[in-house]
Amino acid sequence: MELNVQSVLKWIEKLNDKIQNNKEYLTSLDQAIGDGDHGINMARGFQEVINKTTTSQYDTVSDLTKDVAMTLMSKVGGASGPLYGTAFLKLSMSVKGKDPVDHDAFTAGVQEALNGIQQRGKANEGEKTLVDVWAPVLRFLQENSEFEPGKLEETAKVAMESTKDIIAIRGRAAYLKERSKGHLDPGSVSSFYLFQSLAEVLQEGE
Amino acid sequence: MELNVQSVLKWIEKLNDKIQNNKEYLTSLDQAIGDGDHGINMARGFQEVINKTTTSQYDTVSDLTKDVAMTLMSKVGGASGPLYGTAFLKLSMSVKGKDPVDHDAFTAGVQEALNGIQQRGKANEGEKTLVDVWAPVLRFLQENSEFEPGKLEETAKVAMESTKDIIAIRGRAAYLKERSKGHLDPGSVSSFYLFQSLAEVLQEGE
Amino acid sequence: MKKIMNDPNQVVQDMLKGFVAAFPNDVKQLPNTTVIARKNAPVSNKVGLVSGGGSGHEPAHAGYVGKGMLDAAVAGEVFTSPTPDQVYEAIKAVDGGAGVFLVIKNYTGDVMNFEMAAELAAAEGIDVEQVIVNDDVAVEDSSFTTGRRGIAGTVFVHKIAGAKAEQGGSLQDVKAVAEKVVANVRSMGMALTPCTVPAAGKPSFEIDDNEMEIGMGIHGEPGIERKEIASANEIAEELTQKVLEDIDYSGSEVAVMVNGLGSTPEMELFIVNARVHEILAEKGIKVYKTFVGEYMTSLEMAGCSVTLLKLDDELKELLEAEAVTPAFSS
Amino acid sequence: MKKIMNDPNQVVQDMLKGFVAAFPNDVKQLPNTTVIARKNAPVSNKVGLVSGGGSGHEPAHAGYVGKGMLDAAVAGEVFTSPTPDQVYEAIKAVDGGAGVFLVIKNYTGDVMNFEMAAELAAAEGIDVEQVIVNDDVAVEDSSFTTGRRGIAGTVFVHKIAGAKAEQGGSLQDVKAVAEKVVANVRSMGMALTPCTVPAAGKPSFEIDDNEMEIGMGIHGEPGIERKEIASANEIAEELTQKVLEDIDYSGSEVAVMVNGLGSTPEMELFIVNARVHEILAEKGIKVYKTFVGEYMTSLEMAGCSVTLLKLDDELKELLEAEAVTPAFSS
Ligand SMILES: Nc1ncnc2c1ncn2[C@@H]1O[C@H](COP(=O)(O)OP(=O)(O)O)[C@@H](O)[C@H]1O
Ligand SMILES: Nc1ncnc2c1ncn2[C@@H]1O[C@H](COP(=O)(O)OP(=O)(O)O)[C@@H](O)[C@H]1O
Ligand SMILES: [Mg+2]
Ligand SMILES: [Mg+2]
Ligand SMILES: [Mg+2]
Ligand SMILES: [Mg+2]
Repeated sequence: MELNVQSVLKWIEKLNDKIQNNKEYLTSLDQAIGDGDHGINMARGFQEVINKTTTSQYDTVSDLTKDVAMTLMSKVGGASGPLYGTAFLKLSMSVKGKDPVDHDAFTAGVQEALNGIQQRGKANEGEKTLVDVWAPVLRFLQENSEFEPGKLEETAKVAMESTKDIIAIRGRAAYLKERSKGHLDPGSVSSFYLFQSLAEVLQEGE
Repeated sequence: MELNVQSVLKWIEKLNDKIQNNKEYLTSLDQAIGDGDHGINMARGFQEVINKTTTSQYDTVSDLTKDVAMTLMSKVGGASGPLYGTAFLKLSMSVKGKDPVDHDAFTAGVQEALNGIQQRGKANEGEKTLVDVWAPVLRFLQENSEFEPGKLEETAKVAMESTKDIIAIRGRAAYLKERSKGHLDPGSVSSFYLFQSLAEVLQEGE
Repeated sequence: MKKIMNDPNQVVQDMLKGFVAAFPNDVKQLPNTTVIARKNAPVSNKVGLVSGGGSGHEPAHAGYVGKGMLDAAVAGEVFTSPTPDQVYEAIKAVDGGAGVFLVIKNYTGDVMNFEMAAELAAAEGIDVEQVIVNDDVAVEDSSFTTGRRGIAGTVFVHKIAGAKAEQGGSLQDVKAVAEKVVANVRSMGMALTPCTVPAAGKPSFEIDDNEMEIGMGIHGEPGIERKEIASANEIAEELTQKVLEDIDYSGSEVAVMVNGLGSTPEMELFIVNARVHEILAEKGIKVYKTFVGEYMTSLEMAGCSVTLLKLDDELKELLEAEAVTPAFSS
Repeated sequence: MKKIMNDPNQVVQDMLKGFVAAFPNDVKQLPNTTVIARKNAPVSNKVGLVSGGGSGHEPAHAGYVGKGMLDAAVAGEVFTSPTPDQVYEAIKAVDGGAGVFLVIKNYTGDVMNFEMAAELAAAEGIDVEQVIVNDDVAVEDSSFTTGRRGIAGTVFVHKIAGAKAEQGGSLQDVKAVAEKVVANVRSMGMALTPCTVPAAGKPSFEIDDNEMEIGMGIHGEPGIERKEIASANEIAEELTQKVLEDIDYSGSEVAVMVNGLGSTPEMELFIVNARVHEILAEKGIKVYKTFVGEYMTSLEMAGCSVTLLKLDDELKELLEAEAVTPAFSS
């Protein structure tokens, strides 16, 4: 399957639904080891994304994801705003002129997105940040020539769950050191929703 | 029976015991319709009175009650400090040269004390202040030629309890208007302890 | 009760120690008293201003000691008026020969203790005058009762009477302008939570999670009405409306004070202020100056009060005059 | 959650409206932004100072906008760093031709958003420099992690860098002195209660009635240790000790800040201050100036922080220099 404007719009919609439905859950995760705003931040940002994308016309996935990026950048704030904003911006730049976006083009886009996240946030894998979801997902995409949505979602899920046992090195949770152990990383959970939504769109499209 | 330095010392001691034991009760009464410090104020003041009287020598009831007055005046503050201070000061002045103080001299002293309280506080009977205990007690003393401690205590008690139904006109409780009804006046309760202690001393001395 | 303190019976002394430690070049504590005075007190030939009351209203009253405001502040125990001997020490310490002016909030205890001190001072030949501040419109104005309480409006009395004294006004001048402020200042408060007197150890009252108390005093005294918690706009409207009903502000210029009672975030005070300004604009009342913050608190109570002072040219000039104190600068 | 507000999602906009209403002659809100700037911004040929961060820390940051301190403050959502476009608007608005200096507290979000704004500004040819404030010794100082947080010490950076800019210092001068402050300022905080982000509606953490949290941040982030609540003296000792261990203050002069986190009565802050001064006296550290009050809060959290800034002659002079802002005057 390949991604076009229509399927990416569906992806964003599904993601927004998950975020709105889990706003309080994400916030409570952030209360445990952060400052208790991750759900609020993501819900505010993706609501604005939907407001924007449902009232605009897009010719390419690149245009659409760029609008997503700019909206997140200017409406989320905090740590997650620049990170998700950067991720979508890099994805947008990478898939420019590649419509419809096939598996390899998308994988290259995720590679760029992760690079962007890591440049901004200076986090490596294993530091209890959303990198811990993006990196395994990227590896999974690279290791396969098809999307394989079921396995993609499973990879993201396992990766998200694995953040529970990590002692945080980056982000606010790092202040807690050992006490951060035993709690999921909020940003990894929202990133899991992102890939879960993608998997659902891919599944439906198959 | 007549009151001498010894019996007035006992009076003050008994009164202090009651105040210390009922500090929280007095404070809770004041929390309901005032600012929640009457027990604290009275306990602080009478503790200082005891510290003073137990380390001093007195020749006359007047000297002793003057020291009580001065200590209350400088250690209690609030509304009750000047009022009880004035009461003991006027009592002291009235019983000067009258040792031992007999029923009539004491009654005259209470009359002066009540005048002092009313001059300072500008309260009349029926306004939910300690005047509502002092005035009936004074009438009782005036109407009898002996102390009659049992009836004295009973008079003070009935007077104290009667403050429950009054709508306050003076003191902080007045801010509550109708809502002050149904609560005892804290200062009337401490004044009841004062006359109850006196009655106990008189009883023991008989 | 969660408080940062040592002995609950020593909070006032401990606080004063920390206060003097913070401003050693500006203030002094009179030995063996709870009086904070200007370092240079008495100021010769200047009317000395003394205010005070129970503690727990910080920055009132010591925070207002300094040039252009008070010469001394007397601290009582928490929520308990100071005793006459303490007030008397303050009067003596600030008497620079031009007399001493007492700013008294209208509470039975404050009035009695300050008046007894004034009698002691008068007996020593010190000229003493006073004003009784009673700005709280939550309480009925009546000569048959204790009457209205003094709350946040007291800060404007400190500021304006203090400026008058600093400019060399006579004791009568200071009294006249203080009375003008009292005649033109009105306040009304509300609370969301009670507060706990350290020595009492438990909250002054109980209130449900969805309730607020309208007409709250600054001593944890219950207010006049308990009702369901309203929006900031509705609260601003209710408080401002009650104040506006009391004297005629129409066509006038005012100073506004939105005062926090202790634990209300400044954010919430500004939200209230936004609506207060809208209301005043709707009524054609011009705002000359606004004060938002904690000026007259009630320990850690959550809530706020709104104060309006109707200004004329004299009051404006005195409000603008220089003041240099720990809690108020202009 | 008991708050005086209208819509929990509008608290920042409502607050800014009330803020500008309070100080209309001194500040302005940049249209369609959450930026508060000096009324006269940009000041020609003066380095423009921009600070900011999540809201909920009032009076930080807008309260420090004014002569001798900030040129603009950018308000994010509650506890959420503002977005790059907002910071960029602030930079453009205060650029008077001498460049713009950013004061950034060391949080991942703040650093990323401000740096993205700086990149946008640089692309437009505006000279931008920055300092990252990281005074919180509760957090380990490490280049492998996010590192220390910026807390109340940030106010000293505003004050001193602001004074340098006001005196006509170049962008490099301002940067140098800001870095000197950062090198010499350390803080440590503690909390007795959590706080509630309006849009979250429930407290940031739970804590028992007999417990306190040591090393608390200013965003309701849990601290480093939970233990039984101690006396004010012990709390003062623990906080001051941790600060003193971090850099060598011996024989030096310091500025002290005892900062309230939101709902701690000033009384308690002064009680802490009393012991802080005793400790410093015991160690032969001279206190040059003391600040007690709410300078960098965390909504309605109860607790306090202690900050020590080691001074030299330059820092002393800049600390004393004139500042006229809603929340800070000197
Ligand atoms: N340096 C970083 N690199 C990558 N992700 C990070 C970094 N710092 C934080 N994050 C992610 O951001 C999430 C927190 O986002 P959010 O709560 O919205 O922002 P903030 O921490 O500013 O309140 C964390 O759970 C983590 O996944
Ligand atoms: N004007 C008054 N005349 C007589 N008694 C008064 C008056 N005002 C108050 N009181 C008494 O003082 C008591 C309150 O004392 P206290 O709580 O110690 O002082 P405060 O009211 O200043 O906190 C009231 O219960 C009442 O009995
Ligand atoms: Mg967060
Ligand atoms: Mg009382
Ligand atoms: Mg009292
Ligand atoms: Mg945040």
